[in-house]
Amino acid sequence: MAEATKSMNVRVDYVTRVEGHGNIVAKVEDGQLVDTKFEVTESPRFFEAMLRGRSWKDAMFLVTRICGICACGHGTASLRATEDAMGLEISEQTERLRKIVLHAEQLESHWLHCYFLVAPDFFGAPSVIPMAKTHTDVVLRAMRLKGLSHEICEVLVGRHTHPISMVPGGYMKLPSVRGLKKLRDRIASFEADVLATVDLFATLTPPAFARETEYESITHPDEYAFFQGDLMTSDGDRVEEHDYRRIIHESIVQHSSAKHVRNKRESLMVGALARFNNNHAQLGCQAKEAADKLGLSAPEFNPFHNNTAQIVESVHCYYDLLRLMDELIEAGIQDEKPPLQWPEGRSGEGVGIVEVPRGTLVHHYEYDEHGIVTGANLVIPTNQNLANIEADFRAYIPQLLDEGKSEDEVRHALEMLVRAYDPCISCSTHLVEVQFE
Amino acid sequence: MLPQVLKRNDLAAWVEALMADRTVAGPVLKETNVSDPSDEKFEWTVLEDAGDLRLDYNLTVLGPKSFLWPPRQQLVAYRLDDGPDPQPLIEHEPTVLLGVHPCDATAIATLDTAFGKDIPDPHYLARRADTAIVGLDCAAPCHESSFCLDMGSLYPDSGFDVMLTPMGEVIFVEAATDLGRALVKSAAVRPATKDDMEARQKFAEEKRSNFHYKLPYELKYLPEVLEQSYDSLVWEAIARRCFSCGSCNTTCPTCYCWDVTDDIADDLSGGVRTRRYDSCQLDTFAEVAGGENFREERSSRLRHRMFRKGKYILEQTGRVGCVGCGRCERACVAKISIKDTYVQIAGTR
Amino acid sequence: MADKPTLAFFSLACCEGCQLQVLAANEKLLPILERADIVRFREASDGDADHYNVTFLEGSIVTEHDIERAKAIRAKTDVLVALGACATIGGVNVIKNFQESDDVAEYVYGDKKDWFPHIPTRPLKAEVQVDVEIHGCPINTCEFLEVAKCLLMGKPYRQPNYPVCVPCKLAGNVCLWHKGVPCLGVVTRAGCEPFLCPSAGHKCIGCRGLVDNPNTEAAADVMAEFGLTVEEVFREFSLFQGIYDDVAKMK
Amino acid sequence: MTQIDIHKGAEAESPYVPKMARILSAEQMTETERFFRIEMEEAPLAYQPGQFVGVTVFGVGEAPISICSSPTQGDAFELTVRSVGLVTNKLKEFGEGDRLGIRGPFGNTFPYEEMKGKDVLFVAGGLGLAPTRSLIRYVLDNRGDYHKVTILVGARDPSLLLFRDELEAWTGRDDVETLVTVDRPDKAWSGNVGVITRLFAKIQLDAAATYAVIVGPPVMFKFTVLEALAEGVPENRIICSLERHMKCGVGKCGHCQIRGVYVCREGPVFTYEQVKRLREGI
Ligand SMILES: Cc1cc2nc3c(=O)[nH]c(=O)nc-3n(C[C@H](O)[C@H](O)[C@H](O)COP(=O)(O)OP(=O)(O)OC[C@H]3O[C@@H](n4cnc5c(N)ncnc54)[C@H](O)[C@@H]3O)c2cc1C
Ligand code: SF4
Ligand code: SF4
Ligand code: SF4
Repeated sequence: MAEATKSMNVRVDYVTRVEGHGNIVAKVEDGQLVDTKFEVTESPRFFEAMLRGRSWKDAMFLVTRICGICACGHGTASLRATEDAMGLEISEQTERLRKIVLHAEQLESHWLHCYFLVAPDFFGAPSVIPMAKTHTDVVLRAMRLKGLSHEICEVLVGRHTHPISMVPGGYMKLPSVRGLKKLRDRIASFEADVLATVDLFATLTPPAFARETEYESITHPDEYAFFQGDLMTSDGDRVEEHDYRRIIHESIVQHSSAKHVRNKRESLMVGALARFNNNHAQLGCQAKEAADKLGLSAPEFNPFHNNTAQIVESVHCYYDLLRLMDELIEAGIQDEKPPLQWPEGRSGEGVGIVEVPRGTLVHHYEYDEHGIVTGANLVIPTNQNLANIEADFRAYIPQLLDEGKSEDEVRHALEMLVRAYDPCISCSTHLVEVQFE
Repeated sequence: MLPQVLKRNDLAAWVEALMADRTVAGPVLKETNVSDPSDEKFEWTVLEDAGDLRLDYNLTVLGPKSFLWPPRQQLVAYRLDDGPDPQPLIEHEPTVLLGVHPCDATAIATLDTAFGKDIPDPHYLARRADTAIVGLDCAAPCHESSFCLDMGSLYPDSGFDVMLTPMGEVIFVEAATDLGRALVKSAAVRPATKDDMEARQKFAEEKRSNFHYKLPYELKYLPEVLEQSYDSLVWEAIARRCFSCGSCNTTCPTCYCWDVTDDIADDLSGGVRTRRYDSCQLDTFAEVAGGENFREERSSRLRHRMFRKGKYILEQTGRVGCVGCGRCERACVAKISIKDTYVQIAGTR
Repeated sequence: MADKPTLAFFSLACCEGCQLQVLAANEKLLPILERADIVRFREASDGDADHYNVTFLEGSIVTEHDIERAKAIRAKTDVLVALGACATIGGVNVIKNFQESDDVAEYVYGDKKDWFPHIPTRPLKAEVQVDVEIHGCPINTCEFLEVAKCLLMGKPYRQPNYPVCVPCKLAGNVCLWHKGVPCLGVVTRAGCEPFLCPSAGHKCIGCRGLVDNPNTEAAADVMAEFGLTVEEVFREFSLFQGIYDDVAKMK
Repeated sequence: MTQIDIHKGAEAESPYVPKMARILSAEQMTETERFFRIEMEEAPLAYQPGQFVGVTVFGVGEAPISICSSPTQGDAFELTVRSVGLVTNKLKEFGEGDRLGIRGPFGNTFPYEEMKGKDVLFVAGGLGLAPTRSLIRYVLDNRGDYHKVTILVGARDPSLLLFRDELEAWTGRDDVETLVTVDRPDKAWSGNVGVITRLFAKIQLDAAATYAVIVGPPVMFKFTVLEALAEGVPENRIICSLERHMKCGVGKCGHCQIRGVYVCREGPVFTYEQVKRLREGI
């Protein structure tokens, strides 16, 4: 083993190219890993506390501000929780519109992450900015693709960060069929870019590393689940939405303002790879082809393949988006109005779980009889991954040391690992078990 | 040309024929109200489909004005190097405004005067000259806020090329200008019969009986009534509720004040001087460098608007500055009403 | 290269959506990148420098540590731009100021509440000098580009000082008040076009803060006539505008 | 009712396109005021005393600025600009050879024809000397046409005095009475001290034969007018030049309106009699 790696103190303050603030700490003495942590230093924001006292109409406007990237996902989970509490059934049209927006957000996030944040590592660039000169076509394609999601969100919900039109029970403004047709054609024109993305990432080889863990996601009998479904893990647990706490066990650690989550093992993983491992059979045929091309097959235990799974999902979402658009256009837009009043005298709890780009997101609210939030619990995907990232560190660092990596190389590899998880630390609102009495 | 009639069923074909040669804008359904889906809201927009046109529309937030005088209009383009070479941007395309109510037609005539007098403004006039106006007579007031009868805009003398009067199964078509006569050529019209003429007459009588005067004095006295109220406390009282949000101005079919900004192109290679609607109700409208603001009080701004509409524009152009459409009252969240104000000042000093 | 102005981006407590709006400018960023060097943009890039000509700082101040960071950043930059509602008016983070501070922490972190100390939320200008404000939650990409262009041209950026109703009406929207939905556009600073909330069918929630001379009294009166209780009026205003005395007074 | 020919108007030249001009010389007169001598690149500017132009800094904006020279001085014209905002601050960086856009001239003129054969009293406070100088130079260049000429100039302190060389030259002339005062003297100042109205005590006025041209900030204007009225100058011979927010200069944009009057076309020069009737004038 190289002398230099005998002892090292890897400390990466503010891992770049991730959302929010996180630090990596790894201490190696005499070639042995003695301590490693992924610190989340994001200032605590107390969203659960701030939700208390907000009206059912405004809860979504508050929680979308948890995360600029997953704003539509938070919005959707929030609306589902509120609708659950109100006892509102949404229409098929609303469901399709919501799914389209969720897909658009997956696309934006996955593409942003893979092209802007991960790709520079493979091209040996410090960021996407110099790549604008060296790999102009790649960067321009990335920008085009990213722009597409914005266009979709603009038509459907006003904008991507933070969505405007969607409210409990439906939409304050519906798109026109004419507008949808234009948008559909526009989306269809991006097929070549989507396929080129698969080709590009097929040429990149993720570092060799594997560690099996428990993979958590929602699942639905009829589709590759993003919008709704039971909560499940690869270890065979499956519960319906309201019982999410039977899988998601949260705890507070001092080095992280974001809470850690586990089920039966020491940690679990959520996100694209977890969804792929759990639900791969339901992917569309184009996505399955892409998975073959990218060399991804379930079960996959290399966390670096989370990025590969993201590309596979982007192909799935892209084609599913077209399908949903066609269905909407076919059905025509019905002039449905959302309720403007809270159901008289109703109070109670509601849970909404959706899959956002980084994994399973839970919103759980309690409302009083005036439609005012009295209690809230949010489970953020990134939080669920934190313990798993640390577990990966514990497995990966010794492997790197064995491979004779220098301190700089270790640091870089760990940063890449963190980035592979696509952590969104600004989301880490976090919270403690709140018992609703 | 003698009056003609068009069968309602033939309207769409005519609109399509017009669309072949010109951009056609007209009223269409915008949305229905979230709190009351039977409450339809309309807007003026470029027609994509002749079937979208709604001759039974009542109110729109913005009138047809915005096609002649867009909320944002580029005036001058230049480069940002040593040779700025400023060039005028005057854009226009053959357009038909289809379904202009009498009040809006009157307002267009007022705008024509404002932009055409003294030093003409070709940025407006070029669009105007390329636009045909097809009026649409109304049988009843659009809304309780309208007082078009008082303001003399119910029977416009100009501001249109063709006037349509929908009467049951047929539409009465009267061309008023050469351009109007040319437009009507592509419509499947037939000469009006005696019965049609009688129906037209009946329509006019009914129309007249549906409108009522709302001001306790004639329009010609309005400038004087205003002048006498200049020092009244009424302005202060009304303005207490005013948000200075300018919605009254931005929606008014005769307002034409504007602000100018120099906008730099995204590639920083040039710039464009752009004008956009401004509002005399905004805080900074009359502010000059050094912080001096000649109409600092909400009340003085409110008074200025009411005077301008009822007196100044009339004195400057000889045309009414307010056509009584009621848009400003409807747009105002605080429900400040120009009509009620004009009523109120008659009783105060 | 050395002559190019240097730009940096930092964030404090926020959702980082504002930086995303910067990235959303896509190819429109390229001319700016040609004329300036981005030396620090953690969300997209590695790297740093000792001094910046212009710093865009998003997020609000919610801890003592945030104050230190804001001061350190201020000391390193010529021009400080507050990016987004969290930075300009505290954003939604201000809501917690209306609850007992201890209770807030306990509700979220239970008996471990002391591990995560916090102070009442405040905007940047409460602690450091801010030269330019870009309001909005999130900021509007167009406005960001406008500010960037102005800075590169040596031209002061003048933010709109009129209410959202102006662009709202110019967009031809039917006022939400007339559809039975109270909207804060009447007192909220404009500048969000073309992404106006009312254009997307929903009320203005006030994310750009109040205009300089708002008639908040009229707003409260009109809301009351509309049938809203004082508590409801406060709830509407306090989503974003809790930092203003006019609003805090209502509590 | 005005008859409008839309089609003819549609063909008209846009009044909003600036013409190119070049700065012949520029000089910082005080900390905030900069003086420019400018020449149009194509046809010379045909202007008269009292008019103003729109000055464009491309990419920044436009500001209305009074012409402070007299047409008797040749083809070039002069401006004095106080830096207060977007355009005027940017102009600080402009110097010899730089190019600007110019629109105009706009507005009416001082009634210099009507004033012939009469006494002329100029009262200029601060930046008000800029527009006034246009007429002063005109009158001095046609000295024979006018009777007695008196010039009163005030500034807050000596460092803010504009056109000091010219003030000295005028003071030295026998055919003009020139008095200068400052509110706050510095050590080197040996002249008059106090607000400008105090200078009235030092001059002889034949009020009935006098045109008083008064230009300055609103407060100064208010009190000077009272002084002139007290001396017996008729209201319709007290002449002033008003400043308003302006965007177009051609009576369209609405910003400069005082009641029903567009300052950019019917002004900026008004008699006190007119201003008084407008009520929102000062
Ligand atoms: C007829 C006339 C003659 C003038 N002559 C001179 C002169 O000789 N020398 C001189 O230094 N100044 C003169 N001014 C004043 C000068 O026009 C303003 O100082 C200038 O427009 C400010 O422009 P800016 O872009 O630098 O400032 P901005 O940054 O645009 O504005 C600063 C302030 O001025 C207000 N303002 C904006 N546009 C105008 C405008 N067009 N007119 C007035 N205020 C405005 C703004 O509301 C703001 O409060 C004159 C003004 C008028 C109307
Ligand atoms: S619309 Fe009403 S509140 Fe707004 S400026 Fe006009 S009068 Fe005032
Ligand atoms: S002032 Fe009001 S009523 Fe009169 S024309 Fe304008 S919007 Fe219509
Ligand atoms: S919807 Fe809101 S922003 Fe628009 S006009 Fe009404 S109050 Fe103003």
